[in-house]
Amino acid sequence: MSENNIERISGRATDELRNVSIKAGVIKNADGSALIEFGKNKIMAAVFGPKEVHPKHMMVSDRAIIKCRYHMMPFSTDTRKRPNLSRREIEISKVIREAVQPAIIMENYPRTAIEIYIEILQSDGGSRCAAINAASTALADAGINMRDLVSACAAGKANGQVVLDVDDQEDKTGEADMPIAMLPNMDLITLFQLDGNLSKEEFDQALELAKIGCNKLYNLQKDALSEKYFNENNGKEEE
Amino acid sequence: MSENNIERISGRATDELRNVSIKAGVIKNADGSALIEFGKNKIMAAVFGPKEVHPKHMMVSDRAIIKCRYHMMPFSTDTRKRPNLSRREIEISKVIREAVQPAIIMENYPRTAIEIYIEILQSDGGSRCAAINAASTALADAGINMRDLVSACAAGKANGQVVLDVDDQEDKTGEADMPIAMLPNMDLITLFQLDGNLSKEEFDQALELAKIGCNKLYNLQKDALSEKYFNENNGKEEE
Amino acid sequence: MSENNIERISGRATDELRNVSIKAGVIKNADGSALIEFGKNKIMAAVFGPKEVHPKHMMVSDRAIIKCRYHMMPFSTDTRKRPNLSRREIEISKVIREAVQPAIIMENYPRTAIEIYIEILQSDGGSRCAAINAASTALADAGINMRDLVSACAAGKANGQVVLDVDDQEDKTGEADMPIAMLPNMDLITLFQLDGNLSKEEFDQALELAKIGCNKLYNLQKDALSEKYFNENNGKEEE
Amino acid sequence: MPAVKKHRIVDSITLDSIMSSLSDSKRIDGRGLLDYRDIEIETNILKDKTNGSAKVKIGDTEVWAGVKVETANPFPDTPAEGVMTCNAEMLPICSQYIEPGPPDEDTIELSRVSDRGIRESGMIDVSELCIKEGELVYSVYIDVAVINEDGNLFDAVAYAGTAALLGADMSKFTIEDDEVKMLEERQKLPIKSLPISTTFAKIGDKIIIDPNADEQEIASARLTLVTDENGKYVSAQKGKPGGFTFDELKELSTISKDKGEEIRNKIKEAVENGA
Amino acid sequence: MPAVKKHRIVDSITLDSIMSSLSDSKRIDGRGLLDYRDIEIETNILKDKTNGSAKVKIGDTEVWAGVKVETANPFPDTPAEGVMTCNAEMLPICSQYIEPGPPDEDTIELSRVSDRGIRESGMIDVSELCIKEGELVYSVYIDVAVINEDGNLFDAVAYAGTAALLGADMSKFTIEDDEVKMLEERQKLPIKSLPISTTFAKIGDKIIIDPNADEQEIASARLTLVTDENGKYVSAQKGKPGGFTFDELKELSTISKDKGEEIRNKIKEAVENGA
Amino acid sequence: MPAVKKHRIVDSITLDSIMSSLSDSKRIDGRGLLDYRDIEIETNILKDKTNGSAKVKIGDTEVWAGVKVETANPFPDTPAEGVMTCNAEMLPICSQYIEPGPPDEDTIELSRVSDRGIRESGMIDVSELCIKEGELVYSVYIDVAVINEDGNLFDAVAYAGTAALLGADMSKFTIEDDEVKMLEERQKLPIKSLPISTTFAKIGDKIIIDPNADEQEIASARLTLVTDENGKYVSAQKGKPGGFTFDELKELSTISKDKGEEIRNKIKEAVENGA
Repeated sequence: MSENNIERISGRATDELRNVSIKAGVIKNADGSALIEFGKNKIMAAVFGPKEVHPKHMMVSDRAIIKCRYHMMPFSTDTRKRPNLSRREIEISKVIREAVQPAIIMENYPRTAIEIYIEILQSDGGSRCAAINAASTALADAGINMRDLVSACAAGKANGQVVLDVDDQEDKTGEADMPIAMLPNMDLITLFQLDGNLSKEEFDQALELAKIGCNKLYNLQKDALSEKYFNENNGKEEE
Repeated sequence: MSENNIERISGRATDELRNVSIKAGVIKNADGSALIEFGKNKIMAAVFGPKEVHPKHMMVSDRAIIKCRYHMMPFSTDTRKRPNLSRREIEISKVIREAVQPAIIMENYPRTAIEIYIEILQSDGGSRCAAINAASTALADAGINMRDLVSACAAGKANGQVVLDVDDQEDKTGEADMPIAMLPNMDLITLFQLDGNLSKEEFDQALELAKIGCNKLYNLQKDALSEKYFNENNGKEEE
Repeated sequence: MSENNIERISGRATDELRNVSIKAGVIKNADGSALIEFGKNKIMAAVFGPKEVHPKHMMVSDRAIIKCRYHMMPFSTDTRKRPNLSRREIEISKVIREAVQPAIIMENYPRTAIEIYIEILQSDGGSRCAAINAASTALADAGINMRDLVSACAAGKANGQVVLDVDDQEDKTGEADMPIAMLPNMDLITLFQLDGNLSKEEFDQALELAKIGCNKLYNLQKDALSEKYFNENNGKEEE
Repeated sequence: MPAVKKHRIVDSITLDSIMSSLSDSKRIDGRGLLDYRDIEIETNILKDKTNGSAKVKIGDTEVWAGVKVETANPFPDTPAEGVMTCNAEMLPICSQYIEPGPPDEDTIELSRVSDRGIRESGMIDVSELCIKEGELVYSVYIDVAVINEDGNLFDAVAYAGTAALLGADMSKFTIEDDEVKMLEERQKLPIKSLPISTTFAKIGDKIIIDPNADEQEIASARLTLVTDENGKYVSAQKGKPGGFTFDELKELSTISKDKGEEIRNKIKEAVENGA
Repeated sequence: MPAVKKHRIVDSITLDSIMSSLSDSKRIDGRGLLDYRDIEIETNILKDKTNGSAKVKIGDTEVWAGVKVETANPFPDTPAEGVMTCNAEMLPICSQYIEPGPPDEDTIELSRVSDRGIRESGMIDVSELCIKEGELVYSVYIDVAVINEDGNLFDAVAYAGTAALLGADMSKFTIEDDEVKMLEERQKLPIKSLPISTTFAKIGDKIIIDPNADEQEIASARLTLVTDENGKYVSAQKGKPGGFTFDELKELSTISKDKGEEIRNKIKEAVENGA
Repeated sequence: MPAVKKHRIVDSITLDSIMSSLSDSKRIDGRGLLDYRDIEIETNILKDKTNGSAKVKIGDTEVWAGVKVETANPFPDTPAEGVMTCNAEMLPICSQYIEPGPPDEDTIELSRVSDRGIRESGMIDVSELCIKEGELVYSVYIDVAVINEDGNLFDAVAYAGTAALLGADMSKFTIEDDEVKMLEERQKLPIKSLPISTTFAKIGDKIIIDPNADEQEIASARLTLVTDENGKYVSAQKGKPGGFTFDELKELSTISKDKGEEIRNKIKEAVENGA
């Protein structure tokens, strides 16, 4: 799949991601946190909980409730964004929550809330997928019981060719963008969106490419978590 | 009173209404509902309740509370209306609630709420009166105990002459508009507004005309309710 | 300190206030109230409480909570002010509450709220100081137990000279404004702000001047309270 | 859905005393059914920041009004007309029953009825508020603050708003070579009439004028009628969840005209004194 | 943080009956897994105030759409393009579970997905909505009201919006001597394609099409796929906190195309009847 | 009425330990009363979307600032001046005590004090932010995000904002034949001075500098003093419901100047390293 017909603007192979780095445990006051740099995206996710539910009437007796907010800083975009939550941010908050929730073993935390806060400090194409990777890493960092990590990546079409992880430059002439999130060990796609124009063949091809991308992200997430664990243990030994 | 001095633009007699049709039971999920077409007005009213009161502190121990919202769809007006509730809509919601409430035997439903929702799908002159006719029909359709129906109609002055049910075209050069709502069997006027310019004689004359109009509406409301009842019974007999 | 080098636009001495008058007990429905005229400022303050706390979760078991709102009427400013609370009004509400609170013996009123409402009917320079003088007088008028009155006044710099109570005309070319509030009998400064440009010497000099001003205000507050008490007693004797 | 406001609590002693007075066709404060309380009107009380102002007391009800005249672009559909807005605000200082916050439905009704009373009477000729067609018009803001609440705000707000307008002035402009220039001299607003509001309340089968806060609270229905100098009815609003009969409406409309005439003279006098 | 909406309550009898039907690959209302309910489409139902309108019923779900075409200044970064906005509103008349108020996150998602379905398919050519570059463009508003809620709003809103657009018309303008003039004649909107939405729900391991309100509530995941006349996929949205396997997505994409073709013909027919 | 914020909970062990340290003129973390925690400043950390940026850590407190320079119409009353706005935001990631939502009164105070510190010091010459008088000016936005909260946000936000401004650049324009044209070259912002904020807290009768979150919570009063390069006091704000004596204010003003000088050099150095 990685044999190129047309060269991508960035020089990447069709199944090649932009540069990605993930770091867990970056915010001291949070129960769990992660910083992801994904292309030019710089995104922090923090998890608080399990904690008391406010307001009380939202409490559920047999499981945790999950709250999620995706928020862009005013300086994160090309032209300054107004500080209040836009309709786009509200929708993305919802789809991210629904993408991450199936991985959380909510029944282990009855009558509590688990809060996921995502802050976009610098935005680039694919910020919702980047955010999911950060959020899922932050959940694991918080020690929340999970069935699997949630890994996310977009496939799309640019210059007539189906490619992994469409970037901003490709997006200008891009024909389609299909972000997906999945639980890699459970073959379950929990975020799926599409905007653009794909034939049936391209649709199936994009799905396969996105799967490859998600698996790459999965490994980066695991690395980030084990690196933090290793360092912490290291730190403890040094005491 | 129906002898014309000057012909009305619409050709109507001074005590003649625009075309009116009322249909009860049009919204399946509501406890009661009605659709009124009144001139070009197309208005739906739905009633929910008696039901639990939210928030709790609004509950009254010896009677029901009545909520009412009058709302115009963005496409209902000449130029698109912004979706949020305007001050005008808030005021009309209040005067409609106060017009309808005296007809409801609220003490039969202690500690409950009765909700009236009015949606203006196409607006024309006299929409508040049309809305009251629909709301009152919907209340009866919901089986809420009532002292009387509430029937509403405006009188006004156009081309120097006091007339019933001023329409949009007359309103452009209209000198006064006086919407009223009444409980026809109790001689009680529960909505009364006036904007314009009327002498004492015209004021009294307009009151009389509006009374005639309300009685016509009262019959149309009764017809709508019995038609629904008849059809429903019919349906049952056929089973 | 009152020897002038340069004459002030208003002809006032460096340590001279604008005209000030305070009247207590001006709003019948309030538990305590005061009207202050300070230069062109016309400001009313009203106090309600001790009263029940809403919402309940804000109640504190061993003392009263203090609420404070500083609000400008649309007609109080040079160009009409929009009716909703601006960020400036929210900040001033906070600093006034924090200036007045240390004078209130809150532990005498557990589980209650004391509400202070300040309405700017005509604004001029120094409105936050004028408001504090009115609020403090209204608290005393309401019979709230207090450690001391709170008296407020600004010093500043205009035409190169440190002066008391900078007025609007001076403010246009003013180099600094330093509003302070204090508990005169406790040597405690509870509001302190500065905007402008002061050397260390000017800073200390302005502090001293402001102290003089606060003491003058303190006497005016006491006069207003005793006048109301005297008149009330008078009134009673006449009965 | 607009908030249903917290209601004033009228204790049973007050209630009984209102009812027993009314059964003798008297009021709790000794007034007759159709007597206003004392009305005090003072204009020009906020000279430094407003173009016009007034303070009105009806008994213990007190409101202040300020008029600001600014310039603005006209609305596209009325390029040769100025703009007039009347807004009433319940200040939290006025009563223990008022919480600060966005206006509730009662306050919105009060604002809108006050606004219509001025607008529908043609009190201000908006065509004379045009400075340059399609480009610049006067924008007149009438803001009324309720300082102390003891009933009958509809009348108090109306009197304060109209008195402030009557006493107000505004800049004068001239157009030279297509350019708008402000002149030194000032002018009165283009006032064409003086509408007067009168407000009734129905308690049981009795109808009273100028209800105080307790009477207003227990009334089943309220009626505000606005008349102009020519004895014409220009605006009306029924409030509260009750009603009036046809005969009552006809009778009240007659009373409204007579009472209105008295109050109109009071306002004119106050404006002359304040000038 | 967007409000977490109050959920529909599905009683245990209904739940059991849905589940036992599904275990026989049947629906509670007798449908097969991949059968739509009856779809009724009527256009031109609000002739007096809209440029186009439609009513759509899918079973007991009912929505009304109105199109308004106005003129506006273009956005600075797209001076030669018109503006298109699609907005859905849950009216409180539609269900006991809807409270009036600002749109919750479900309604915002519904609006945005409907908007993208139209936008991404290129249904309207926004470059043909330009009247005068940099100065004046058409602004097309599609507002959709949910009148009665019984599931599958994503499809109902999409069908109503597109049917209203197909039947809509707008003013014609000409430019003479750099001045824009409105002509008497009217024209259709620049419609380039007819995207069709299909919506699936997953309950247990069964996947159904066109879920009703109860089915939708208990489903673990929802999928909306929008296809155009050329069989291309133009928009998609997964909803609810569950997921689909890769194989399921591939299979549903095939079904979506076939069902879409049927429904596209229904809409075309309805628009012809309504014209 | 602005919300009264939920307060940080300081447990009794921490409280005792702060108090007993203070009685020995020590801090809970070993610092002296007038010692700052370690201050780390890094600039140019968000190169791709901002015109200038900085990250500041004071102990465990961390804030990020981004500067955006856009163009805008000037305000009518200042046609030859650009616009500068500084805004601070408490992100919900920064602390368990912060809920997402509109800014509470503490955050509004933080924003406004930061803004005044920059504005009143004349740090930016707004007259040099004019591109074409009456038509086009620069609009400088300084947005500061609180990433982790451990006290003394007033100083952290101020340092991040000023460091981001010092390192920022913006487009250059020229006017040819009355037309504004953007040039290729870029320029620094018109920075005239570097104001430095220092913040004190009073616990019992002890006064400390740079309070951490627990110290700040139990303090009776807070004082922020801003000084410029010439040792002038340009801005001040007392916070919390307590007070200072006259002698304390005079003493703290002297300390503020000396500490400010140290920190000013740190910021200059960081900006040079980041360039």
